[in-house]
Amino acid sequence: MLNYITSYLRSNTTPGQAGNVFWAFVYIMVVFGGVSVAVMAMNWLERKALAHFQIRLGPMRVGPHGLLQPIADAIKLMTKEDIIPAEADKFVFWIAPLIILCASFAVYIVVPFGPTHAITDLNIGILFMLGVSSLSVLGVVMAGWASNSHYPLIGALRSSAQMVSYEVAMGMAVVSAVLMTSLHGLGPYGVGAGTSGTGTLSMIGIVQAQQEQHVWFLFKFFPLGFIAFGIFAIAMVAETNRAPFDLPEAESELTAGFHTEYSGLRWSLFMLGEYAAMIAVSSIAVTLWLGGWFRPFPNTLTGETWDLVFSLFPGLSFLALAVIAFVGVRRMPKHPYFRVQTIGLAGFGAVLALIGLILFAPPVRDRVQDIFWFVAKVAGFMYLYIWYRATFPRYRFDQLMKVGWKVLLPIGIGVLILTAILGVVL
Amino acid sequence: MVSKLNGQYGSGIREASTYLGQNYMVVEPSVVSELLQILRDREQFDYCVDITAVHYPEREKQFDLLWILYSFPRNERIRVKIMIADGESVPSAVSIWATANWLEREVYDMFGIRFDGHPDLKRILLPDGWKGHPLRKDYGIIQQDQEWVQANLGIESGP
Amino acid sequence: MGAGQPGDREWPITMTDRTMIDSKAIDPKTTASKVADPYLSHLELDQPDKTFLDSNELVINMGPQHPATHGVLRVILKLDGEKVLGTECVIGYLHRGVEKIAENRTYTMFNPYVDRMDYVAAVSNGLGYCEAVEKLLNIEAPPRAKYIRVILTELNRMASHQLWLGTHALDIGAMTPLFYTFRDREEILKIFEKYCGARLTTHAFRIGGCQYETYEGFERDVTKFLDFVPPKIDEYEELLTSNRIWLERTKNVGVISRADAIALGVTGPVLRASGVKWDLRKAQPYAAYSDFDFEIPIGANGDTYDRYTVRMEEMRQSLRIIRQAVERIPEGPIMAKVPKVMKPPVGEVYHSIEAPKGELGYFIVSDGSTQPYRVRVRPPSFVNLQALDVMVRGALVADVIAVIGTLDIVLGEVDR
Amino acid sequence: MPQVIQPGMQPVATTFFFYFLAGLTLLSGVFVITRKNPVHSALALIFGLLAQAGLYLMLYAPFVAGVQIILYAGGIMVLFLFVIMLVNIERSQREEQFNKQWLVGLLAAIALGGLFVMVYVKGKALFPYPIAQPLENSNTQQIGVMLYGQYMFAFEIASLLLLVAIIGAVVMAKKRI
Repeated sequence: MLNYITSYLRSNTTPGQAGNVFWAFVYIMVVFGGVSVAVMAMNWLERKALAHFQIRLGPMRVGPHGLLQPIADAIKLMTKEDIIPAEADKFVFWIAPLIILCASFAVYIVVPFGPTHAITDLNIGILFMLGVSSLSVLGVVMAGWASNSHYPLIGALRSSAQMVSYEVAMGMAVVSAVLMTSLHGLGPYGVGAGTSGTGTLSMIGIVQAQQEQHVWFLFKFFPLGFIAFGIFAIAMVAETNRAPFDLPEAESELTAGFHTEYSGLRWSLFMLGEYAAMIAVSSIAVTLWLGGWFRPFPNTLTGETWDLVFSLFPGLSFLALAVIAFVGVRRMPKHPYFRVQTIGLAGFGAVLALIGLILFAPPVRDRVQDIFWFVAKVAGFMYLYIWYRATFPRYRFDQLMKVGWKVLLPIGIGVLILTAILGVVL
Repeated sequence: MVSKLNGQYGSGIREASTYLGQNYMVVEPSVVSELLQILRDREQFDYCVDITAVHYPEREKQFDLLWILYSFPRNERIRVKIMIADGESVPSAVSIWATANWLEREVYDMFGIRFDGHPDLKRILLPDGWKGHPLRKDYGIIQQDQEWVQANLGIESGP
Repeated sequence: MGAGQPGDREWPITMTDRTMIDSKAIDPKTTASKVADPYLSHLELDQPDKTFLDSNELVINMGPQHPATHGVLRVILKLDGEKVLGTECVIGYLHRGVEKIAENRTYTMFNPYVDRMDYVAAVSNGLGYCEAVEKLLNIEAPPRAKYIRVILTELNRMASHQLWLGTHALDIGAMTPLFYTFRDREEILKIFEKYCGARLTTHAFRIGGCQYETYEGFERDVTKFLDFVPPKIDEYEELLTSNRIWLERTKNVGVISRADAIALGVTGPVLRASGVKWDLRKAQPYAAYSDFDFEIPIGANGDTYDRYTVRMEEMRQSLRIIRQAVERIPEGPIMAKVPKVMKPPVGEVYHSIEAPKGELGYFIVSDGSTQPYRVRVRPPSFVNLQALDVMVRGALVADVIAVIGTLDIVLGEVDR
Repeated sequence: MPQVIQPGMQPVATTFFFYFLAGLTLLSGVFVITRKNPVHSALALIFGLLAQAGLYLMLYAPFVAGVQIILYAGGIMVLFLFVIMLVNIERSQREEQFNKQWLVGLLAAIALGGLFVMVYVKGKALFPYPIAQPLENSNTQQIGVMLYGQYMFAFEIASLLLLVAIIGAVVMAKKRI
């Protein structure tokens, strides 16, 4: 038994590939727990960042700088009365949020946080991701229909139409990236790296292809990779129903869109699903175009010194966060009322500093590096999401469709064709 | 202008004068529809500012009904006033100025003056089933339709 | 779509027919008036047409509790999918009988009530009422009072437009301008508070002039504000004016032609955006407006974007007026000789001013007693709201929101 | 890169998963035809399709499984639901189902059952290999090679047909383009 557990640590694959059920279970727990925590952190960060964009303070009361706000919210939502409208279709109403949640969490099965840090590496990884994330449309449609009310129905119709149409453009961009895995720029069956001309759909394979070709796909066949990435970056915002494409939940028109009739825990499941989906599509973008878990310049800045420098980043970033927390402690009002908050913030800073110090330890350092760089890139996208929300007005529905079908799709097809031609010609 | 119109309608226009620099004319209800049309078409009073009424319960013809008009080209205002009795109806001006729609509805709501040919003459500010017309002088300031309030709001209220 | 066209009746699906007709109708280039004759602002809800897939047209109640109706406005929307086939406004939820109250109060006592109508532009309401009664009494406020009135009214116009901009942008989905405009509106409210102790329902003016002399440092505060605000207006414009999404959401949306606007009695920035260069401050100057030099901004297309640009420019012109007024404010009394007990002679008077939302008129009938016999308020929001149906027919649901925002209605004034 | 199946990589609890997925498929199939509410039917159909995708995975055909999810469960079923949602549900619930067609249905069921029995009796002669060749890693590529090599013509014809269908749909939906 013990052997079964330890044998995986010596192997060099993902638990899914190794067929190790124990470690697969551990990974699943860690990833899902991590995503849930990330969603909560994202919730807090969004409220704070948005508030500062808008010259407000955001949550300040629950915990120092509102740090405990997500927890308070979670408790509130869980204890809130769970209302099911009398005329609703109870079963469908009940199952809709679960479908969304399952769809957006199941995607994480193939997300590669590192060469071995994925639950499994499916041969059809990217296809699986797109397919499963598209299932959340079903949840949206069902939620809107089951509520048996006008606004949710319109919201659901909008949402499904939007998600289905942007999936097409998204698919074009993804295919062009997948195509790049087989094109070394050295002819159709170019020499250079391990595999022959066949590409791969596997998430880990795609990242490795970027390393083998010594280029992020973002910069490959410049500007083709860049355009494809741009299409994906727009489509993924629309796919997750976020501003400026947040029509399904446009509160000024449809009150809250497809989840108008939901409340309490069920509503929070929608939110959880939405944020999880945001993180998931961002990880697709990072994997396909931004070199996945690789640190910047893995091929040019080589050597032990550079390795060391880059491996210090995780610890340093946590220390920086700790410093910010301590600065916050210094700036806390010196009044007995604020004593608990000040101590809390100091404790939080201390925890961050401790994590930072642990991350400096060589064995930990080597193991978490990949995860750190992956998460850092995803975090960049998360910030973009918040930024969009603070800056842009909302599209109208027909304009949204126009952008999807008349702008993104033709460009996507064009990029795909050009990528194929360029790959063969060069 | 007034003399021109006077020639045309003779007895239709009873009085036309200026008070505090503001022009107004009092006309017979029978000619008002035609007159308003002419004011818009020929005299360029293209903007109907307001339609309102005043209630004089002691008079035989209880209501003053007023059209306040403005002309963009002439930069001039004029008030056209008619006097009508309770229950008398007036031709609607909706086909002359589209804006008259809601204004006439409000006059109907507040005074109970009916407009013939109005496309949708119903209460506008008060609820549909309300009884009484509050801006009439015989309607008290704290008076309300208690029946309606009780039926629709379920509260005891009013004097 | 002529009946003579062959094949027209082969398709019993009526939705496509309607699409073609309406897309023509919303074309801003068509010069024909959209106002039906007679103009209908109500829906025949009894006979829902059959449409595609046998599903009835959707009738949605937007409001009275809806985040984007700016109060308790209820709009009944008849929809074909997302397309608006017609609207009907149901108003009166905020009706307080202001006109009836007026008949039971003295002239002075009624003065504070008018602030409660358009509560975001209370100063303008007060100005209109005071000037109307002054006209009836045949007195005139002294020049210094007139200048103070102009300064405060224009500040209030700024505040009203800022509030409009924030909420309008929020309706269209841009959250951030709301907070920026509220931050800057706060400065205006501070000046109001320092001047008369109230921020919103100011009751700043009295019949015959002003109650309060300007406080110590009033000019300094206003000048400071004048220097503070232009970059902020640029900031709003930076966020919106050339934002692609903003342009797409507002250009050619809620178009109202010049003729329609006049026929519907629309006034204020909405009328000016349709290309009518008409502003009561210029056309029939009141207070001290004839002393100042300012422009009337107008739009060309009468769409939502034009109304936005017109209001933005109006803010700048307001600043210009305030600057001139602060520089030239004369010394002297602030109150005319007004009898203690006001008994205007028998007669009637109509006086109107250019409120931030349009022509705000007061028609006052006096029977010679201390109480007005009748006060009629001509509310700009009420009349402008009537144009909603013309502006949104054939548009999408999202446009209804944009148009309600751009009409800049205040339900307190619509319902009175 | 054909990969040798290592002892450690043997699939776990194959029999259990097969019966589980097969049972799920059957059950949801039954639900599809017995539910009166079309949305519930569609929901059951989705579960059936997902279970089928699982069966494909067990056959070492991940690409087919992925396409099953992305096209059937994700794409087509959404359109199904879209249409169903707009239909007046209450009326369709009131209607008698299969009112005149139960005889035809019975005949079809008997024929299909006969086919199954025949296959079961003939059994092993029809399928000489006990299990499919575990070609997990090159399976996807093989499909690609097949579609764009051997069956290119058929593939292109099929896509042309789809194009015709799309144009037809557009023409039918819109009188004037």
